[in-house]
Amino acid sequence: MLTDYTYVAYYLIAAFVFAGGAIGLPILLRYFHVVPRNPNAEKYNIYECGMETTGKTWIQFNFRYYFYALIFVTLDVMVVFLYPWAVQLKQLGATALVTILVFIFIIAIGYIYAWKKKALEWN
Amino acid sequence: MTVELQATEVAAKLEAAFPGCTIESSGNTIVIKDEFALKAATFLKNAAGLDFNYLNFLTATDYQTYFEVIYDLVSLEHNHKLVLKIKLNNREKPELASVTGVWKGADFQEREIFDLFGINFTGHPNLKRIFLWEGFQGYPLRKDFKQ
Amino acid sequence: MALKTETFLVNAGPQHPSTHGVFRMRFILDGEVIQDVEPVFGYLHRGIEKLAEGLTYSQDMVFTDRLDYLASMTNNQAYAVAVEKLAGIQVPERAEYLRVIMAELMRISSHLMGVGFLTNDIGAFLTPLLYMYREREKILDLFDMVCGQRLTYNYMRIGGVSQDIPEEFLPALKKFTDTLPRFIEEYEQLLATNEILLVRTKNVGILTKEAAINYSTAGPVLRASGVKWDIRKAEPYSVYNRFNFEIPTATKGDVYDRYRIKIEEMKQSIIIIKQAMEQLPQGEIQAKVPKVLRPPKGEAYGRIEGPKGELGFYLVSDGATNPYRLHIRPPSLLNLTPLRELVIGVKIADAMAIFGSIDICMGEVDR
Amino acid sequence: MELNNQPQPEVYSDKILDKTEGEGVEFVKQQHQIQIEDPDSWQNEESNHNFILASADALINWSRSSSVWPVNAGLACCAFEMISTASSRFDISRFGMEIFRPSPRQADLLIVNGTLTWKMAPQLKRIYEQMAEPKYVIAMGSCAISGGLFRNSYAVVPGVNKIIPVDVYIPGCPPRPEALLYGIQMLHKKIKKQRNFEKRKSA
Repeated sequence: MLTDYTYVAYYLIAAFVFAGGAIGLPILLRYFHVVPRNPNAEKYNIYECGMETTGKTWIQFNFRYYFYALIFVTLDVMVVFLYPWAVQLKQLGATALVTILVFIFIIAIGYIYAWKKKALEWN
Repeated sequence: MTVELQATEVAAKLEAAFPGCTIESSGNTIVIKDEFALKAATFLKNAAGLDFNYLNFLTATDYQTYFEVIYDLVSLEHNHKLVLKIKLNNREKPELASVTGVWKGADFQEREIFDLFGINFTGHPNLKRIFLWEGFQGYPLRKDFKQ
Repeated sequence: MALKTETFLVNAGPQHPSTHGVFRMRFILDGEVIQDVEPVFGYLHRGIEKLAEGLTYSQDMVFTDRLDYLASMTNNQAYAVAVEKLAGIQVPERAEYLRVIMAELMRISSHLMGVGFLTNDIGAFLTPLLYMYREREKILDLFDMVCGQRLTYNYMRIGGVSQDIPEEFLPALKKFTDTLPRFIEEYEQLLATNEILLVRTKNVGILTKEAAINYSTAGPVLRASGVKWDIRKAEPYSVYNRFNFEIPTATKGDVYDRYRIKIEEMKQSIIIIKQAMEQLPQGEIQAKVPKVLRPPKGEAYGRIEGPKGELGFYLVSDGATNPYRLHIRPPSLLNLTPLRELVIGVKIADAMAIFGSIDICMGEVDR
Repeated sequence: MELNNQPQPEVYSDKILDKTEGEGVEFVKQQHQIQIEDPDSWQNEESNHNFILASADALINWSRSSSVWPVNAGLACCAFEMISTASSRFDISRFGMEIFRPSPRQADLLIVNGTLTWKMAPQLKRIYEQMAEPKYVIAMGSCAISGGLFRNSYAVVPGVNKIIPVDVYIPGCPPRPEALLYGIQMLHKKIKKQRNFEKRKSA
């Protein structure tokens, strides 16, 4: 049984080789002076259309952005759980359908609650 | 066809409203004293037959002994036009009332005149250099500007 | 319970993809809603009005090409009209007609760029712009045929035009004016019923009629707010009173109306060019103007209807060969005066669409 | 010349930031009066003797020169000739350059097109500094080369090479798109002569 999936190991190796190359190559090229190194203060400054940045950026944003992020995460996680179910729809039969519907219903309650509490209002 | 309003009639109306305000009027230009600037501007904008509601452009010229500020006024309904001039003899600290209250279009043009001529517009909401940077010495469009 | 939020300052600075040149807006933002904006000019201020006082009248014609570098022909025409009014020169018929043809071609090209960069700012990056460039290249070929330059033509002289048109110009112009309406139809299908464009431009940046007049805006911005004011009809200069064409106006004054006005004006320009081609008389193309022009003492204000609005030159002459004072009425700078009122309380993306619809050219704003 | 006491401006106008910007411009104006000599050092060096390094050089230079990405920084009239070159007729994408990066971080080439004024000089210098190495500069148009038509104006930098080192100069006002394409080919020739495996200040 297990041998059917050996090709997954090759993908794993390829992934590591690629990651190693992506990180190692610039370091290697920098060592061989192919990538020139010319640090100066202006280069490490923040780019803002050619101007110096003013004011601080760690500020208190409006809360509605955070609301949206929360609701998105809940629905996204739900979708992640639907994928394996959707792939094996035929073999799992009706019982899996009922459980999934219960699962969706629970998340829908939270979504409708947030909706009614005007979390999605974008004034 | 844009009618060039006869300056003499308009000067007569202006004299009626503010005696002693016009210095001379010829062709389609009226020259008024600088302390009547704001009053004349509001009068010309709201007067019944005139209603100059459109400030076409606003500029200044340096005639070595005095500055001259030129208002080119147009009325869009009656399609007639008039040129209002004001002479500023004080060269060290030229000062004039700002007309941004009457025509908001004068905002940037007055800042440009302040930037290039150094004429101060009292009552302008945001009077500072528009084209040149803050530390620039002198006013370029004056005739005695050294490079 | 509204939580206290802080604002932060962002520069839509001189080097920015959608500021049509080196223009800077200092935004104070609360999240993405703009609380306040301060336009900063001067990054292209070359002091043309000071330099122009040092050169003679015919030499200053060269500066006018660099003012609104998207519409050099109409700059030349405005300066020529002003100096001819000052010096009292009568321009021959054929030169007037050539000037009208070139000015209307320039208006089409400038509106193409206006609409192209507006759709660029809204989000359709480069696709409509490349369509518009295809037409503009045809117009630039026509100008290349006439005066050998693509952008800064220096084609018009005081008292006439520098060169006569070659024979192959009229057939090429005829072919262009026949095919352009079909291409404008193509843009209509591409843009006019496009859902995204409608949602992004309808009811955005509304400039009321009184505000448009009070802020002394001109051109498409003023006509989009419902004011029927076009110098070609209000004070017909050159031979514009011999053509019949309408002035397209709209009522609401939002970004969509300004876009619509530009498309309609392109169609009107084609009608004018067609009429001008038929009535094009023969004759010489340059009036008798002394080599060293010394206009009489005095002042004059000549104005034309440029693509961006009323472009005028205020000239004061003290009898010398160079102008004592040359002031340019910048339609782009005056169209920008209501920017602050239009943009406060709007999201950044809409602010860029509003700014794009006003269609400025930095050479004319900063002079 | 003290300012008059105008009413509390409800219009937002940041005088402190303007003052600091003004000082920046004055500082750059004092600093940058002399020409920065063009980075041509690698023109007359002969290529690497070692066979492996020479072919590695050729490969690296070929890959660098065939996809130079310009910064989307248009100053004035020449900007529209640059955009005409980037549009479908003169097609700069034949050289792998049609992607005009808005931010200097992702660009290799800064085409200075148009008149550089003293107020814009510190900003342009900052854009040049913030570009990633190896970076190249094309001075397009006579305004960038020597201030051109507006050379003796009070607000124009007489030549961009007073502010940043320039690799290729393209004369013309504005230069036709074909001239810009020829300038780009000259830049490619210049990049192909670069030597990569030595330790030295930036190319």
